[in-house]
Formats: sequence, structure tokens, C-alpha cells
Amino acid sequence: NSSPSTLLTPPEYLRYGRQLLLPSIGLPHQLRLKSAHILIVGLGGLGSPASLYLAGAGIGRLTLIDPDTVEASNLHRQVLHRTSTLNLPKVHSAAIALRDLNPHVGINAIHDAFTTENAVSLVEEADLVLDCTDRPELRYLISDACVVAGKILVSASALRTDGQLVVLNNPPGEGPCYRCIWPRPPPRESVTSCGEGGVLGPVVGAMGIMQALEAIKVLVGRRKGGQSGTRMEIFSGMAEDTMWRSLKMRGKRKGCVACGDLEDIVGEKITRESIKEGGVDYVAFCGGVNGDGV
Amino acid sequence: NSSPSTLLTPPEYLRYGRQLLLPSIGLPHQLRLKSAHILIVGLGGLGSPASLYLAGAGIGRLTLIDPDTVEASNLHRQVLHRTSTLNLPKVHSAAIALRDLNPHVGINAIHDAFTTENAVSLVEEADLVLDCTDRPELRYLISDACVVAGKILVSASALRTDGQLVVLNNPPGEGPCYRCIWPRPPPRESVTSCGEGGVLGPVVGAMGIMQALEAIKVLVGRRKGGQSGTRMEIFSGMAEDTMWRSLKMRGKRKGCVACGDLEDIVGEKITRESIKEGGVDYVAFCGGVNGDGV
Amino acid sequence: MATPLVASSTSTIPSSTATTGQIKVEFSGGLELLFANQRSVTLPLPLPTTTSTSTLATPPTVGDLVTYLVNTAMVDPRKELFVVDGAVRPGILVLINEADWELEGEEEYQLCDGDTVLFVSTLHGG
Amino acid sequence: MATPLVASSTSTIPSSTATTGQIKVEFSGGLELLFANQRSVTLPLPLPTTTSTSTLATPPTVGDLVTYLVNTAMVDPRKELFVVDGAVRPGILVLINEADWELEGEEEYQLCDGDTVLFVSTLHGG
Ligand SMILES: [Zn+2]
Ligand SMILES: [Zn+2]
Repeated sequence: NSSPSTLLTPPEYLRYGRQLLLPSIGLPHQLRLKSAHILIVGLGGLGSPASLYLAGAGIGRLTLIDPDTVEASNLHRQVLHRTSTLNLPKVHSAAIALRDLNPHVGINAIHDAFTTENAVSLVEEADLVLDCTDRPELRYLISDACVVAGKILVSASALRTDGQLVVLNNPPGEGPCYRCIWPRPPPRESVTSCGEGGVLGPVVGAMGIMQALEAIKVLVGRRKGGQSGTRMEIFSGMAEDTMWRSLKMRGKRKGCVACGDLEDIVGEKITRESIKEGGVDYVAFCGGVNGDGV
Repeated sequence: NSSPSTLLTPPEYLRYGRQLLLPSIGLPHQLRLKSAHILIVGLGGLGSPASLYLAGAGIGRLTLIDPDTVEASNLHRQVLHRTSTLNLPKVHSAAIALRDLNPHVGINAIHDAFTTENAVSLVEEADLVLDCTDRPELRYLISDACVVAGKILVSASALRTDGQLVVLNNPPGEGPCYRCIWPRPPPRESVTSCGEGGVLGPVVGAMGIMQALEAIKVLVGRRKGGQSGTRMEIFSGMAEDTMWRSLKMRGKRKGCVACGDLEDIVGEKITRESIKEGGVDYVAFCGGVNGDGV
Repeated sequence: MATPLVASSTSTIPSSTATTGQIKVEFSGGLELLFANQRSVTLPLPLPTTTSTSTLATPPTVGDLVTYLVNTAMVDPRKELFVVDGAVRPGILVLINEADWELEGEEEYQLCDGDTVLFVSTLHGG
Repeated sequence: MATPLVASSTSTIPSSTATTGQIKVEFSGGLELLFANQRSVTLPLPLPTTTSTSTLATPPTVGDLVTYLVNTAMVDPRKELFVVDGAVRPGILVLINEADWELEGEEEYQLCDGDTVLFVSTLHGG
């Protein structure tokens, strides 16, 4: 699916000229972008700018998955969609925009939920995954799927006027996973959604753009991570002084049920099979009622 | 032109619901956004995301000015434009996108250069100005026009994998202007354009989104500035450690030819008339040859 | 406006330990809403607590700081949004001088003059 | 790879002044391209210069640092991209501990142990 591309066509040279000039990109890395396949889970406030800038940069293939349709209350922040695509599945609205922005990118639009059943196979087909979702249970599921499939995960979130960003499982097996940093889920009553708490468009937009940047950095070898190299960017959009801070995160957690060594784990290690066969109940784990759609 | 709006229509309530929920926005500030008129000079890599997020947020009126047409080499970073709008004036391509994103926003598209002749009158009609251009002579001209017209300027720039952002003349007459911080222009040979040096899409995109955020903060009273409150955000997009830094900038420069007090100025103070009548040769000031289009 | 976290009088603190320094405590990700909407506060060392004098002999730990914050400084009555079962609740990261507290010894870390302790509530929206 | 800015041998520096501290010098906005692509370097105080010993009695200033950088550390031969007429060229901002050097006394500011001096080339692209 992501066979290495060995050359650019003349229209591609023209289109990518301004980034081919960069020493950190150049032709070899542009070809690396062209041969890459990125899975974007969620085409909302984060996925909108992330997918726009990744398509613009010439990622060879983007798989988009989201079960929702475009609503009017999305459009203040989900700037990939349009008033003319209201009520369309978000992935179809997105595909229209992205194909027109850059017809050289293959767009695979899946109008469906990201579930325990399709998670691992979707992640396995990609080189890199972006978590652009909005619920803790999906965040654990995506991380677990990335660990079992050995893929790097670029995770971001936003609420009100704050945002957070972290590159996980980077490189696979060495950097911490989502469970290493957050081994226990937040109490359900402490989780506020954008629907409840609100969110400012440029704040979630900034986080989505930063996801696109981090994905490019991973692909061109400029985000190395490692056991002690994981950082989290936190953004306070309304601050009048320092808005962005870069925090040094812990390494892998000994005994992590997702990415830990088997001998250190108390209880059952999460596997490809346990995810797919429902052995991990993500909704119950996060304190919710089943039937919520994971 | 920017008469205060006293209410939102039901479709507007629905559309802006997620930002009306925010304590920092709410109905009074949403009405402030609706009554605002923002001038965006340049619809390229900065102006693309800046205009998208400002239109999304419900700014009442956007005036867009840019003399260029959409080229294929723009599309990796100028994600407002499309392959289907190649060769159209950028402001027309932008107007198509922004009107479809949010039909409640009035879009005034001017396919022309920003010049000494139209600068002051364009700035005077707006409440706030975004400098999304790419040349030093335009940056001085926009700043001077903002000073004589008493408008706040949100200025950003990007090159290669770096970006910079500063809110100038904030509030008008109190915060430093572009000339206070950069009284002398850079030598022509030290100025690198994106065409020469290249630029990474998400880097210039992040700066443009931050401009939209800062413009909203100014309008809702969350970016107060003042004599000693001006900060510059600098962004190192390829850094693996701290990417964003917030720097404390100087206040107004005594004797600044644009914003200084008349008794402190050596030489001629820049005025509405001297700009318009060509008394300030911006191209020559920046070491260029006239006829470059300012 | 918000009630300040630190009482203006510090006369009840023994003078021998009253001047060992100060720390900065910061809240992010919405936690500031639990603390009178303050993003950043400065606290003296030792902490201005009167409920426990047994800890005055040794420098206060981050665990002591959490106890102080939840018992004295937190204005929101929903204590469980900050502390559950005596520990910082799941979903809150604690950073000591911008590094995950796991790298510094977690609750047991002894606070020093000039330290910054940042509490970040994890966000899930997108 | 890049040549390090600081020579590994410091034996020519008088011992009485060899250990007064160190500073961090950073480059941004493309200036790092003039300095062997290093974004950040650490320099000892006093500065490792042998061209002028007259300044050893007083702490070096930011002006001395600029002289050191252009004479000794800069690898790009186009000195005019960093210094014009003996001063940092127009379009370069100098920040001392993240504040515009105008707030700190510009060239005259005396460097202290632990200071960070950041040189930022202004960008114009968009
Ligand atoms: Zn793990
Ligand atoms: Zn001025």
C-alpha cells in the first residue's frame, strides 16, 4: 500500500518546489512523504487542519475515518468543511476538499466509527497515525492499536482555549504509549467535551496544524523521541504572556499493560486479539455505559 | 461600515454555539466579533489560515487585498486555495472559500496591490489589520498606515521552518510600532523570500492561525499590550525540544518617526499625507529598486 | 475577583522556618477553574498550613503541597476533581520544573526554593 | 558535522578568571546558518578570546560577545550578515534572558553566569 515512490512527476516538482528547497526536506524526504500512508482518526477541529496541511505537503495516501456528518455548529472550527457540505459525512466533505487541494494524494474516506473491530487492521495498513478524536475511550483504543501494530501516534486534544500535543510510541517499542502516561482513565465526571465546554477555533486549529508538523517531522527523521525524549506541548491560547510550553514527559512505564514487557505486567497484556475480540472494554474502562459506539 | 450588531440570528446562534459557551467569548464578545471589520493584507501562506479561522469565528466583515493569482507552487501551504482555482486572483479564490465556509461574513475582495496610495484609506476603514505579506517594504508601509490611522496591527512572518508573531501599536499610540522595534531596514542581501529560501506549510500555517487567535484576543480584550506589554512569539518548527518562545519586547522608541512625539523626532514625522503623496519611499528605504510595486 | 490563595498574614509560621523560599504553582487544562481561575500562584516555603506542624522539620514534599491545595486553597467544593483516594486524580499530570514528576520522585519530591509545580488536566476534545 | 564554537582547550585562559561561569548563546530565524547550523551553544565566562586581554578585569559585555562571535565563532565569511559598522546589523534582534536588550542596556550589558543571549533574525516571508 505504501510502496516507495522513486520519483516525482514534473507537476509535483512545481507544486512542492518551496518545500523541496528546505535542507530538512529536499528530494529524498519529499519522496518519503510521497511514499507514506497516514491514518487520520477524526475529521473535526483537529483533523481539518491536520489533513489540509498533510495533503498540501504531498503525503502519498491519507485514510480518513469518522462516523459523523457535517453540522453547522462544526464550521466555526472545522474549516475543512463548508456550508455547501452540511449533512454530508465528514469524510466525504473532507475528501472533496483534499482532492481539490492536491489531486496527487490518494484519499481513502471511511464513513464509519473507529472500533475495536477495525482498529488494528486500519492502523496496520498505515505508517503513522493521528489521533484527532474527542473521547478518552477512543484515545486508549487508538494508542493500544498503535502499540500492537508498532506505529507511531501523533496525539492532540483541545478544549475551551487550551490544547495539548504529544508524539507517542516513538519509535515503536521505545517511547511511552498513552497508557504509560495515563495508566488510569479520568473519572467520567472530570471529562468535558467540546460540546459541553466549548472550544475556540484557532486553538484547536493550532493543535491540528502542529499534528501535521509533527507527523512530517517523524517521517523525515526530525522527531526522534526515544525512552527519555518524549515531550508534551501545552497551549494556553488566551494567555497574555507565555502561551506555549514544552514539557519533558516520562519514559515507558514498567508494567504498562499495552507496551510493557510480559514479565513485568500484572494482569493481562493487551494484544491484537484481545482488542479485536472485545477483551478490552474501553467504554467501561473509561467509566461509561456500553453502546457509546467504540 | 462596522456598525455594532445588537443581535445574532438563530442560524448564527447555532453556528457559533461552541464558542458562545466560552466565558472569554459569550454573547457580548460574539457581537463584538460580528461588528468588527478586519483588513487582511496578503492571502498567501499566512492569510489562508488567518482568514479561514476569522471567517469561521464570525468576524462581521473581512477586506482581503492581494495582487497575485493562485499558482501551483502556492498550494502546499496556501490551503485556502484549490487546484480548481489555479490562475484566479487569490482574493477571488479566497472569497469563494470563505463565503462557503461562513455566508454570514461580508467579504470584500480587492485584487490589487497594497500601495502608498490606498494604504491609509484601507486601514482607516478597518478596526484591525493583519500583515500577511512577504516583503519588508510592505511591512513598514502597513505599520505606518496603522499608526497614522490609529489601528492595531497583528504582524506575522515565516521562512523555512521558523516563524514570528507580534501585535503592534496596541493599543494605538501606546504599544511600539514596527519601526520602534526595527528602526532601520535589513540590508537587502539579508532578506530571503519564501521563493528563495523555501517554507514548510504547517510552519507558516501555525503563524497564520496564531494571527487569527491574536486578532480575536484583541477584539475581546484579552491582548492588552501597552507600553511594556508587547511580546513576540518565535517558532522553531523543526526543533525537537522547545519550539515556541515568548519574548518580551521593548516599548515605544523615543523619536520613532512614525509613532514618536513630534518634539523628539529628528527629521520628518511620517503622516497620512507624506505616505499618500509618496514622501516616504519604502522601496528605496529597504534598499530596493523602485518599480517593485509598493 | 478571585480570592488569593495565600493569606496575607503569615505571623503564625515560626520565624525559624518562615523564610526558606517560595515556589510557583501553576494550573492548566481547566484546573485553574477549580482554583478561583488563577493560572499561577506563588506560595511561601514552608507551606502556609496550620493543620500539620509535624512536617516543618523537613522540607515539604509535593504530596504536602497537594494536601495543602485541596484542603486550603481549592475553592471549588468538588474536591474529587483534584484528589481521589488521597492522591492526585487520574488524568492530571504533575510537572516539577517542566518535567513529569515521575522523573523526580512523584509525591516524595522535596520542594526547593524556586521550584515550579504545574498541574495539567488532560484534555480529550478535538 | 559542525565545528564546535568553543575550542576544547582552555589552558590559555588565566586561572583566576577561568571559572566565573558560563552563558548560553542562541540563534534563531536563520542566523544559525551563519554559525555552523548550531541553534544553541554554551560559552565560558570570561569569553574564550585571546585578541583582547584588557577586558578581563571587568565582566564582558554583550558588545564583547558580539565581537567574539563575529571574529572567532562565525564560520560564514559574510560577516556583514551579522555585523555592520561594528554593530549588530539591522534586522537582528538581541534578547537578553528573553527580553529585548534595549530593556537591559544594549551593548553595555555585563554578562552574568547563567545568562542567555538570543540573536533573532527578523523574517519577512509569509
Ligand atoms: Zn505503555
Ligand atoms: Zn514607532
